[in-house]
Amino acid sequence: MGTASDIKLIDENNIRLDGRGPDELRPIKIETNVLNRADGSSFIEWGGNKIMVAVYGPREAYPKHNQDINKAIVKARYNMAAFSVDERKRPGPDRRSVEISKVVSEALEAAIMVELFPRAQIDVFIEVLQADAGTRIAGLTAASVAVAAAGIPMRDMVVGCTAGKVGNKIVLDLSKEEDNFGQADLPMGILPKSDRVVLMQMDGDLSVEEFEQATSMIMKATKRIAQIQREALTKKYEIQQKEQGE
Amino acid sequence: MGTASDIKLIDENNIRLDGRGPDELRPIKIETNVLNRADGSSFIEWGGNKIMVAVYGPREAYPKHNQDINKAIVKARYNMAAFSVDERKRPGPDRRSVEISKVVSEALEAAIMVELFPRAQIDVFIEVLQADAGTRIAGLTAASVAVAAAGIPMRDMVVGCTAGKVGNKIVLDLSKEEDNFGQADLPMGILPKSDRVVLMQMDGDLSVEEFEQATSMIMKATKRIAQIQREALTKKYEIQQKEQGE
Amino acid sequence: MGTASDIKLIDENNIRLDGRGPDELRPIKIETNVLNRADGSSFIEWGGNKIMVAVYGPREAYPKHNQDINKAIVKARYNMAAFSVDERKRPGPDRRSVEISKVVSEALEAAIMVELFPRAQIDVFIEVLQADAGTRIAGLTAASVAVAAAGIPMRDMVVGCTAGKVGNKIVLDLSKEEDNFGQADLPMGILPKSDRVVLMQMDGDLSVEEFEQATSMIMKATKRIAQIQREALTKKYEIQQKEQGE
Amino acid sequence: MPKDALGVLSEIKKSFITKQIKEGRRGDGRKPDEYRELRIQTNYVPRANGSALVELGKTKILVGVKIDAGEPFPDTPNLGVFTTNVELLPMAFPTFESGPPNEMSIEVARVVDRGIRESKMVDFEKLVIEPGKKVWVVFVDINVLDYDGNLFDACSYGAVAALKTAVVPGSKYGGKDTLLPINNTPVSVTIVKLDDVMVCDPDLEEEQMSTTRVTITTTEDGHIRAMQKGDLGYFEIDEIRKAIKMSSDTGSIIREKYLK
Amino acid sequence: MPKDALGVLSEIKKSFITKQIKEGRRGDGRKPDEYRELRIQTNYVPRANGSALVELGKTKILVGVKIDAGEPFPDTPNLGVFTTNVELLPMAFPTFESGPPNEMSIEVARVVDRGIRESKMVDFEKLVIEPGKKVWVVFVDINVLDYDGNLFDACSYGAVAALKTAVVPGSKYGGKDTLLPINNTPVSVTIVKLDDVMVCDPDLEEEQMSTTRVTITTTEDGHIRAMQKGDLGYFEIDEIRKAIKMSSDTGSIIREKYLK
Amino acid sequence: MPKDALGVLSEIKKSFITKQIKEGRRGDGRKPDEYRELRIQTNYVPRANGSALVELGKTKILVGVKIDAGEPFPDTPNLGVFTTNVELLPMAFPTFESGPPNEMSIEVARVVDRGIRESKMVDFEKLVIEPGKKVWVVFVDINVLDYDGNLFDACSYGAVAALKTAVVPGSKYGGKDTLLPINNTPVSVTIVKLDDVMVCDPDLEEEQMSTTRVTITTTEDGHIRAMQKGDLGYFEIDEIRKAIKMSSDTGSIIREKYLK
Repeated sequence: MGTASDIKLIDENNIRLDGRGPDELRPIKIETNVLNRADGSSFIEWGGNKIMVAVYGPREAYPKHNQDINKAIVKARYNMAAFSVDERKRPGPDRRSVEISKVVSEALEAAIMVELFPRAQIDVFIEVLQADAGTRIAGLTAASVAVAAAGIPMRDMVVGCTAGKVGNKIVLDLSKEEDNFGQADLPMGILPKSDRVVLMQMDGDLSVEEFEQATSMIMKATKRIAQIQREALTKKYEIQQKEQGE
Repeated sequence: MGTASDIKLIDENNIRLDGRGPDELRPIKIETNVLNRADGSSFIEWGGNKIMVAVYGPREAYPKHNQDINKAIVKARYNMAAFSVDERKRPGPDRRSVEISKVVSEALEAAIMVELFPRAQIDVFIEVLQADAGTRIAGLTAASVAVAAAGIPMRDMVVGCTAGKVGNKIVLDLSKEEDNFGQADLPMGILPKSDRVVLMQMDGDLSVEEFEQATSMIMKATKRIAQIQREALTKKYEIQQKEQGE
Repeated sequence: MGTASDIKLIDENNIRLDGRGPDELRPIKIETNVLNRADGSSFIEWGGNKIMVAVYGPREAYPKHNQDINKAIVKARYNMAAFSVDERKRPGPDRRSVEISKVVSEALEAAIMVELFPRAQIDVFIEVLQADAGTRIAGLTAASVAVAAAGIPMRDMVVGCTAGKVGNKIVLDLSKEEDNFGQADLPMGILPKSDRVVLMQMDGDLSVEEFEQATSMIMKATKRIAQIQREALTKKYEIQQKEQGE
Repeated sequence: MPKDALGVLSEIKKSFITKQIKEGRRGDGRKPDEYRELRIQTNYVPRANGSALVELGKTKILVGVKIDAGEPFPDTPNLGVFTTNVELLPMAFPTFESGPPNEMSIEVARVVDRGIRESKMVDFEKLVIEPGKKVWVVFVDINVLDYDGNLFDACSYGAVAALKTAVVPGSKYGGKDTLLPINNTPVSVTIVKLDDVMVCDPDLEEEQMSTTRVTITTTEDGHIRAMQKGDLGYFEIDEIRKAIKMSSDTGSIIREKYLK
Repeated sequence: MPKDALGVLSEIKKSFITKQIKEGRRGDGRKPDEYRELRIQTNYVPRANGSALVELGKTKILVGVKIDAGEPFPDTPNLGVFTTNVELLPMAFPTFESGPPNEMSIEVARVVDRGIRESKMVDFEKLVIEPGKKVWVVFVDINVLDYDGNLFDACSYGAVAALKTAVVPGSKYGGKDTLLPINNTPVSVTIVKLDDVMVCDPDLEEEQMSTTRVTITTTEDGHIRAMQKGDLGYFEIDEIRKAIKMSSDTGSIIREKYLK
Repeated sequence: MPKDALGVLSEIKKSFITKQIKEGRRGDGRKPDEYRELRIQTNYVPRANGSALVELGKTKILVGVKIDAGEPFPDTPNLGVFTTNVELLPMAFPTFESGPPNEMSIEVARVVDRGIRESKMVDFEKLVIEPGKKVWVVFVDINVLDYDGNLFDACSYGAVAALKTAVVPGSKYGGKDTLLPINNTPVSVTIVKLDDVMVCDPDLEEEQMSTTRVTITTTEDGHIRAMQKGDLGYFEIDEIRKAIKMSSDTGSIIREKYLK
C-alpha cells in the first residue's frame, strides 16, 4: 500500500479513475462447469481478472497421516500464471501465494460441511490467468461456486469483496491503480446468509471510523455478488435439467 | 541444429572434416563387465565419446506404488559428468537429460522381456564421461549390452545410430562439428533382427527423400554396430567359460 | 587456515591478542533447562559464542526404515542463525554444517548408551546464536550437557576443546582472529573419564611434536571443562530437589 | 501417460475399441486421420504480449507469451532468446500434482520448442537490440487446464498461434511496438498406433490403449522439422513413412484453417 | 497450529477450560484482555546490528537484524529494502522440522512484516546511499526457540524492539554508524475465540481450543495498520469491533511498557 | 557407511574376520599397513583440463579438473578459487541414489578438499589473472563409479594426480597453456579399527566391521596437514599416534610410487 504517486485516484465529484462511484463494483461474470475433468469448476471475470477454479473431491486424503478422522480437509491452491501479470512471474509458489492459499482454504472450510466427509480431502485449484487487483477475493468467490458446482454440501456460499482507501475516501473494490497507489486495502470473505467474516486481511492505514465505513460498504456489496453466484449456479442447474429432460 | 558457420563440413569429393566418407562410422569399441558392483556393465568408446553403463536388477520396484503388477519397469538415467563437455556442466539432471532418459528408457523397455518380472525394476545408469556428439545413441547401444551382460532376457539388442545432413548431404554418425553446424540430426534406436524403430528423434530440416536416404544409411550401419555388440558379449562369455573351466 | 596477515597473534612474552596465555581458556558458562518444550536443554557462552541446545527423545525413529533394531540413532543438527556471523548467512544447511552435524552426531553416539533404546532416535538441535570461533566444540560440550539434562544415560560426558598453532606456537582454544589467521586448528571431542577421542578434525600444518603438545594441552583443559559441565548439571539437580522438597 | 489415473480402461471397453478400430472407426466416430474439433482463441490474455486459448476436443490449454529485453546467451550473442515451459496444472487431471516440471511436461515442452525452433518460425536475428548485450527474450508459458489427450499438438498449436499474434513491446524502451517477426508456420501432428492402426490426434482413451506414439512437425514446404517417437512400442519403417504423410497432409489442413 | 502435536487435548481438560472461560477465567488465571508475562532483552547478539530476545510466557524467540548495503528493487529505486524471515527451529517444538519455510512460518513472517511496513515504522526513504543504485538492506531474521502459542505477537514485539535499537553500519563504508530511522511503534495483538469468549495472547492450549484467530496491529494514533484473520472459524462484525478495541487498548499498554 | 546395503555381514563371516585379524591377517591376505592394488591413469578424459581414473582394489573413481576464468571470492581477491565435489553415482552401489550431495559425499569432498588446500599443494597466488577481478577457478569433480570401501583415499589420490597433470588453459584468453603450479604432494591414508587392530585402506567389508575411522593427510616433510576422525567409536591417544605414523610411512610409499 501507499507507494507515493501524483495520480489523482478520485476526483472532487467522487468519480474514480475508471469512472466508477465509491461504492460501485467492477463488472463481474461467473460461469460454471467450464472444465471436463474436474468434479466442479468455475470461471470468473471480475474487472480485468480472469480466474479459473477446479474442484476435486471429496477424495481420500493423501498422504494418510494428513487425514482428519473427524472431517474433510480443504486444500486450496492459489496460483498465478506466469503471464498473468505485467512482469513475467516464475512458475511455482511464492510466499504471497502460500499465504493466500492458506487463508482461502480456511475461509472455504468454514463454509463447507466438512464433517460429512471424515478422512477426505477437497482440493480447490485457483488459477489466475490474468490479474487485475483483487485476485484473492475474486478467486474465493469463484471457488465457492466451483465447490457448489461439484455438489459438495455447504452451509452457505462464501463471497469475497474488497474495500479500500484512496484519496482519503473509502471506496469499494479497488482497481489496479487504486491497489498500487491507495492508502488501505481490506479484503474480506463473507458468509452472506449470516454476515459472518471468514476471511479478513488488511494493510494500510484505517481509523476505526473508516473501518466501519469500509465494512458496511462490503456487506452491502456482498448481497449483489451472492446474487451473481446464485445465477451462475442456477444456469448450471437449468442446463443439467434440460439435458436430463432430453 | 544449424548455427551459421563458415566451416565447410564436407568437400566436393564427399570427404568430411575428419576424413570420413558419408556412410562411415567413427571407431567403436565396447567392453563388458567393467564394474564389480553392478549386475551388468559396459563401457563404450565411440569416436571421442566415453560412456560407462551399469545395470541393477531386476529388483523390487521402489516406492511400491510405482510397481506394475504385469511387468518390470525400466528406468534409464542418462547423466553427463561435469567435466565431460567443454564448459563445466553443473552436476544433476537438466531438461535435456530428463528427456533423453525418458526416450532411452522406452527404447530399452521395448527390447527387454519385462513381462517376466512383474513388480520389478531394472535400473540402467548411463554415465557420459566424455561427450563427443551422439552420446544418446552411443549410450543406448552400450546400455543394451550392459542389460544383456546382466543376464536379463531380451527379445533383441537395441542399436543406436545417427544420420544427419551437412552441406546438403546426408551423412552417417555426425561428429561434434557436424552436430553443431549441420542442418539436421536424426538419432534412431533399432532392433536389428526386425528393423523395428524404438527410438527416433529429429531436428533440423529434412525433405521426405532425405529422410529415406538417412534411414537407409542408419539401417545398414545398424548391422555393423550389432556385430560389435555381439563380439563384446561373446568375449565376456569366453572369459566366463575359461574361468569356470579353471 | 593460514590466510596471510600482518597481525601479530602472540607476542614475545607468550601473550595472545586477547591477553590470554598459551594454555588459557576463554570464559565458559553453561546453564541447563533453559527451554520448556524440549526434553533437555542447555545454553553455553564460551568467549563470544552463544549456543543453545535442545534434546528430544528417545522417541520412535522416523521414517521407520531408518530405525536400528539394536540401538537408538543420534541425530545432531548443527545450525547457525542468520545473524550469528558478520555477513548474514542464508538460513538452511550448507556443506560445512552438514559435516559438523555428522561428526558431532558420531561423537555423541559414542557416549550415549544407545543400546538401551532400540528403534529410537535422539535428536540434538544445536543452534549457534552468536559465533566466535570454536562453535563446533562449544556446541558439542553443551550438547553433552543437554543430553544428560534430558535424563538419557551416558557412559561419560563429551567435552569439546580446540588447540591450534599461531606464530609457530601451540595455544589452547583459538579466538576468532587466531582461527582466521593462525597456522593450524585441532578441534577434539574427549570422553574425560577415559581420555578417549570421539571427535577429531585438523587442518593446517602440525609436526608430530606439535601434535603431541596440542593434544596434551587439550587433555588438561578437558578436566576443567568437564568440571564446568558437572556444575551446570548439579545446579539443575539442586533446583529440582528443592522443588521436590517444597 | 497416466495409464491408471481414472482407473485402467476395462477389458471390455478395450476389446470394443480394438474391434471398432479394425473396422476403421474410432470411439468418437472419427476416421484415423481426423483430428478432433479445434478451437483457437488468440489474445485471450491481453496482459500478455501474445496469448491463445486452445480447445482440442476436451483438452484445453492456455498459452501466454511474454517478451522483454534481456541478455543473449554467450554462444549466440546476436540472436534473441526463446524458452518454452509447460505447466501440467493440477486442475487439469486428478493425478497431476503441483511442483517442478516432471518427465511428461518436460518432454511436451521440448518437443513443442523444437518444432518452433527448428522450423525457424521466429526470426531470432531480428530480435537483437544491442548486439552481444541486449536482445528480446521470448517466454512461451503453456498452462494445461483440462487434459483429454494429445498435449503435444494442443500445446504446439497454442504456442504457434500465440507467437503469430505476439507483440514485441518496443514502446517500453522508447521504440515502437511491432509484431514478432515470423517466417513460417510449423504444424505438429501426433499419431499413435492402436493395434496396428495408426490414428492421429488421440484422445486420452486412445493414448491409454496405444502401444506407441510419434509426433512429427512439418512446414509449408512439406519438410520435416522435428520428430519425437515416444512410449514403449515400436514403429516399422513403413509405418513411419505413413505417419510422415499423415502429418504433412493433416498439418496442411490445420495450417490453412486455424493458423493463418 | 499443530493441534495434535502433544496429543490432542483431552476432552476433560477441554470442558474444564470451556467452563472456566465462561466464568471469565483462563487456564492460567489471566483475564481475557491480559497478556502473559513479557520480557524483552535487546542487544542480546552484539554481532548483529540489532537484536532482541523475547519471552512471552513460555514462548521464546530471538530476533537478529542485519543491515548491509545492496541494490534497491527496480520498482522502488529510492527506498531501502526490508525482508522478514521466520524460522520455526526444530528445537522449539516436537513436530517442527528443519527445512524451507512452511505455511505457518510464512504466515507469521508476512503478518509481522506487514505490520512494520504498513505502519511506516522505519523511514525507508532515509535508507538510500546512492539513489537507484545502492540502498541499505534490512534483514529481520526471527528464530523461534521455544513454542507455547502466539508467535504472531512474540515475533512482532521482537522485530520492533530489535529494529528500534538497530544500528546502520555506515562506518563499514566510510561514514558513521547511525540508529535506524524510526517513525513510530506498531503493536500487534492477537485475539482468539474460546467458545465465543475473546481472549488475547493465547497460549498453546488456548490456540488448540480456539475456533478462530485475528491479529490486529495498531499505531500510537489508534489507527489500524494491518489485520489478519486466520483459522477455520468466523467472526461476527461485532466481534471484530471488540477485537479492534482490545488490540488498541492492550497495544497501548505494551507500547508504553516494553517498546519505548 | 551403508552397513546393510548388501545385507549385513553374517555373524559367521564376522567372527572369522575377527579371528583372522587378531592373527595379523586380513580377509584378502593383506598386512595391516598394506594398501590394495592401486592403479592411476591420468589424462583419461582429454576434454577435461586434467583427469585421473583411480582403481584402489575394486573401488573405482574418476576425477576431472576443469579450469576457467572467473571472479575471486570477495575476501580473497588475490587467490584462485578451488572447489571439490564428489558424486556418489548410483552406478557405484545398489543403495546410492541420484540427487543432491548427501552427508557421505559431502564429508568425503570436504576431507579431500582440506588435504589439498591445507597442504598448500596448489599455488593459488599464481592463479590471479587480474587482481581482485579475474582469477582461475579450479573445479575438481570426483565421480565414484564402483564402490568397495575407502573413498577418502581413492578420491584424494585421484584429485592429486589430476591436479598434478592439469593444464591452465591460458590460450583460451590469448595467453599460453601452462601446467597448474604445484608446490607439494599431500597423501591421505585412512585407517580403521577392527577389534582393536588398526588397518589402513579398508575395503567395504572391513568398513562395515570397523568401529571407527581416521583419515590423516601428510606432506613430504612428514607434517600433518589434515585429519578427520569419523564413525561411532573412539581412539585412544596412543592409537592416534600409531595412526599418524602409519599414515606418514604408507603415505611416503604411495607418494613415491604413484604420485610423482
